[in-house]
Amino acid sequence: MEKYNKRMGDFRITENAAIAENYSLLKLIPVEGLLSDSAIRPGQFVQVVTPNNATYLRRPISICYIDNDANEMWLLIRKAGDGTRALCDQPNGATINMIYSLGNGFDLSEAGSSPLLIGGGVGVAPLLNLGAELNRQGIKPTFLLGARSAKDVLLAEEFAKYGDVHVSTEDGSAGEKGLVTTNTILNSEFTHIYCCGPMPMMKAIAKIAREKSTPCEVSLENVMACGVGACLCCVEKTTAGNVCVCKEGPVFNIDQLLW
Amino acid sequence: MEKYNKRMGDFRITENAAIAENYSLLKLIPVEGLLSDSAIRPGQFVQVVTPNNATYLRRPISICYIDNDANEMWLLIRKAGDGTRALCDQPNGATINMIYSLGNGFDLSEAGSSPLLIGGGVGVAPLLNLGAELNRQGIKPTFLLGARSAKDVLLAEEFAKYGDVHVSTEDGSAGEKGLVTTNTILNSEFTHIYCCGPMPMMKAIAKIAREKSTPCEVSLENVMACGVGACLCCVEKTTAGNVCVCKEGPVFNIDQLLW
Amino acid sequence: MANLNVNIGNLSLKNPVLTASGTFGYGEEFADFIDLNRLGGFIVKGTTLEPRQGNDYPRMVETPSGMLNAVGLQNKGVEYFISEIYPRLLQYDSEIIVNISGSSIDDYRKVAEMLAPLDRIRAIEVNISCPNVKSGGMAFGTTTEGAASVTKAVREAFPKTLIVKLSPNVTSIADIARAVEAEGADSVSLINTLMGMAIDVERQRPYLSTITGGLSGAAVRPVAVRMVWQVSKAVKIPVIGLGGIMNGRDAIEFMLAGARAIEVGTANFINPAVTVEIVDYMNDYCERHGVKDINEIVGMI
Amino acid sequence: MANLNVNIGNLSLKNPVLTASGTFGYGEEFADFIDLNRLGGFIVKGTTLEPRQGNDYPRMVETPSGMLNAVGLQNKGVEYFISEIYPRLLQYDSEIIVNISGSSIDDYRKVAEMLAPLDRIRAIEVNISCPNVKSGGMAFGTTTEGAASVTKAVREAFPKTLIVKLSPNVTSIADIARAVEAEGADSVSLINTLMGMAIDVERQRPYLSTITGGLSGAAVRPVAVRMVWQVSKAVKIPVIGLGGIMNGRDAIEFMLAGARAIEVGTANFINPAVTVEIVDYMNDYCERHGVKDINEIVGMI
Repeated sequence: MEKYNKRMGDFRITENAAIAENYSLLKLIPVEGLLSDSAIRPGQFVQVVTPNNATYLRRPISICYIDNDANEMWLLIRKAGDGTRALCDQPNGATINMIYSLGNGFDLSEAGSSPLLIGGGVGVAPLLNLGAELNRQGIKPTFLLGARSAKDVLLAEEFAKYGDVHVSTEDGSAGEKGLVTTNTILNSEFTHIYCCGPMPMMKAIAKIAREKSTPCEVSLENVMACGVGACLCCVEKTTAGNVCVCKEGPVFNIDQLLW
Repeated sequence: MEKYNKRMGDFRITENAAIAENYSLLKLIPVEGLLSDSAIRPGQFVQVVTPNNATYLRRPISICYIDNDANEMWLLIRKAGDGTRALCDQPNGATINMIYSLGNGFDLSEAGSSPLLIGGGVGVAPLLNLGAELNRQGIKPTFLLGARSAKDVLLAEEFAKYGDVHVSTEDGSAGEKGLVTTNTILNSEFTHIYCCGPMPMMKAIAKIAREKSTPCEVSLENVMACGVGACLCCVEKTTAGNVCVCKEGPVFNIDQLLW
Repeated sequence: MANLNVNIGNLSLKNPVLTASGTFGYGEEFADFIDLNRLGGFIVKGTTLEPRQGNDYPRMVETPSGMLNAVGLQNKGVEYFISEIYPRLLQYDSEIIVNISGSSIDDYRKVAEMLAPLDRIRAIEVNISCPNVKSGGMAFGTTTEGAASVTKAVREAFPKTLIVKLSPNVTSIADIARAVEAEGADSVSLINTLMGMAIDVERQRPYLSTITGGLSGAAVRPVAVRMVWQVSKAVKIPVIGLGGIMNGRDAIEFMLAGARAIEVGTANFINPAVTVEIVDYMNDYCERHGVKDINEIVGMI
Repeated sequence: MANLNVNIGNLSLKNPVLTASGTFGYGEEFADFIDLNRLGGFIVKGTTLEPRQGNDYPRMVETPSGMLNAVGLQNKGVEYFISEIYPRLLQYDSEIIVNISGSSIDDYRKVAEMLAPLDRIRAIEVNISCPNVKSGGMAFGTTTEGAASVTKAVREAFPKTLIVKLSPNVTSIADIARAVEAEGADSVSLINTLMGMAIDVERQRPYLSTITGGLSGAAVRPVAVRMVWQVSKAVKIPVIGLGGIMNGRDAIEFMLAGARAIEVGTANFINPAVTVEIVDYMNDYCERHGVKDINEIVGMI
């Protein structure tokens, strides 16, 4: 069967679990076809039609995990606005339309033997699929997860399947107290850093990576309309000028960025 | 307790039953307060916020029946557009916001001893509450219900509680074959006619009523925005000029109209 | 509690929340839902010299996040307003602003003259922007000359606060605003409706009896905010903002763009209590942002 | 099957469905979702003489039933288009129309001259209505003189089908259309975006880096339909309608109002297959209404 780069299709929610305050994990299967036909790469995203006309445009959501055996996609969603709230409130069995899979994804060829995967808040989402894929390639990554407090540490047990998990919480209720940027695991040496989270966190990690001369990729979430590189709304300034985060990204090596 | 003319409030759906193809009967109770405080009159209507942002404006719906003992309001809804479809698809337990009760309602003081209540399609809705109220006033009305075929005859068992029920169906599968305007019950004498249904039907009944010199009221459903007489969108030409159907109507004596 | 009092010319409003003409009747239609005394004021429906029947039905169609209307200034005339409506409105202590329209400059002048003696009418809003009448209305509002001439005539006839309501259906609304300011208007309100149209494709005919109508509702808000921002930079007189305000957030958006007060229109049809909810939101917003006086945020952008 | 073929000047389209400039990339971005050969044509993104980086991020914010954008004509320039893009597009048999923009009349002329020799570019769309660039763009589109002068210059440089895309941000779009027709344009397309603005009230700053941007999407459709209706009554050349077309119904609405062809813009972002769904709807509609040739319904209102 032909492998499409991009498709539009309906997905059925097989499980919608509130995994923390304001966070839901949705497990979905395509109504038609196999996810394995799409060759989805870690770090790619989907564009979702939000339920109940909650938003006019689709909303981009990182792909959290792909279970090709179960033909299942996981989306980790934070209730941030009307669209994401409507998604989190969808019952099991509901159908949502997606365009998938979009963007470039992480560059796994650069991982090396001991990559560090850093996620903050809902930004941990794409790191799960990345960790699983690294495992499949014989690499055991280290995870560093940031959250406000213990109850907000997302999917820690899932991450533990693929590597050691370190945690920073702002209130110190789990792991080390403080932001991920001060976690002592950063004193160790890593072959590569993959990072996804709030912009200030990613910029701080980028600075640390530069100081340590560790290659570093970050996943941006600029506001976007089309998701396929047509509207030119989600641009980021790079060494090659303004480029679309949806198409040339969402993952960039920090050397491409003007941070 | 003070009796308000108009209120805005949430109602909970206690039962939503598809009673025919494209027709649902919703039973609702106010989340707060008693319907009996509102002194709702037969022929009045509500303005409903449609679920899931299905429409921008509220949608006017006739009040089908008020059960003050159960504190319950019935709405008979035909799936005609996005808004009514969304209402019909609401699950039991869902909450919808209404402005109620609006408009003038039927004039019961003119009913006389033997009124005829004629309804076509979803237009039968307000006649149920009217029949019940007439009964409470010691009057037994006659009902004439029009529908396309037997399966579309709406709420016949409910109507039978309050008076004799005559039926016309276009295909003759129930009652007399043809439109209500040719039903033989119209050969009998009645003290008053109350009519609600499609415009051509009401105009034909008005013509018959004039010929027989029987007083006749009809309930109009002009497209409206506010429902409270502010926007002046739903006007009907009357002997007194353009008047708001939402406020001066929806019920008009045919002598007021320029039909 | 922050100060919500704002001034439009010599008119002092207890808060910036007004209701848009033609969307709030004479206020009374909403008295079951809200305490009218909590509003800054209400602008009663468009009043003309003679009674008008308005346009034929159908006059309204819903559009995406908005509606088109073609009411056409149906009203019972200024004499009826003065004798029948005005006395009933005296029970409220919110400001009562009368929106006036005419087919000729002389019409405008006469209506303004007749309203001037009424003590409790401290302001009028002159509608030079109604898209739904055959003569007058928007015709005056789409040229600087037309707008100036109506303003001049009404200014001579009405010594109290004079607000001119502007049409968005122009190339430069700032030019129109400047022309109106130069003739002595105390304030401009904007935007009136955008001229629009919708067609029933199955019946192959327009939804409105007049073919075109005025577009209002949330759909037009971005255009309205832009125009308020442009006009507030162009004139010194206070600007009253309207156009698709659905809630308190939207009201603040207009004030940040430069509006000293705001009018709520179409939203009244969806939530008859929205105006007082906006007043509550303004109080909350000021507290949340440490604003002592709501005038501080006007035109921050 | 009804005839869906329509003609815009000498340009023959297999059906009336085009894609709006700046919403469909170079077509290729949608090739995974639809068969591009099923479209009447696609209008590739705004092309200028020199490469442009466009405006700073953020460039987009969602609004009720619409969106504001401020891309600012980011593109790699006409030479890049000719050498890199054009050869790739030759594989499709739908018409390829290039949208061109400039800061000066000379820019427009030069771009048109460079495109004229390309066999498969049988039409260009001249953008005199972009609200998101500092010079040129909308400035030319808001006066009859400006619109006429750009049209005249491009007409001299480009002998094939010349479409001029009009701005809705004017008092009389019919006047602009007549001016453009008088200078030899073969067609007008309308509407470009309405100038709008939105403010983040919590952060107290505009959502767009440029403060104002262009409003598109379903919200503007009533305004667009009205303008298409007005312009189609005012000029003899064919009108191409766009502005908030979300589905086949909306496309037919524009054709009834007077559009010979239509462009789909913002809807491509929501449903990347919407264009071919519209072609299917047109066939169904014609069958349902007994229409043998879709040209029969153009301008029925």
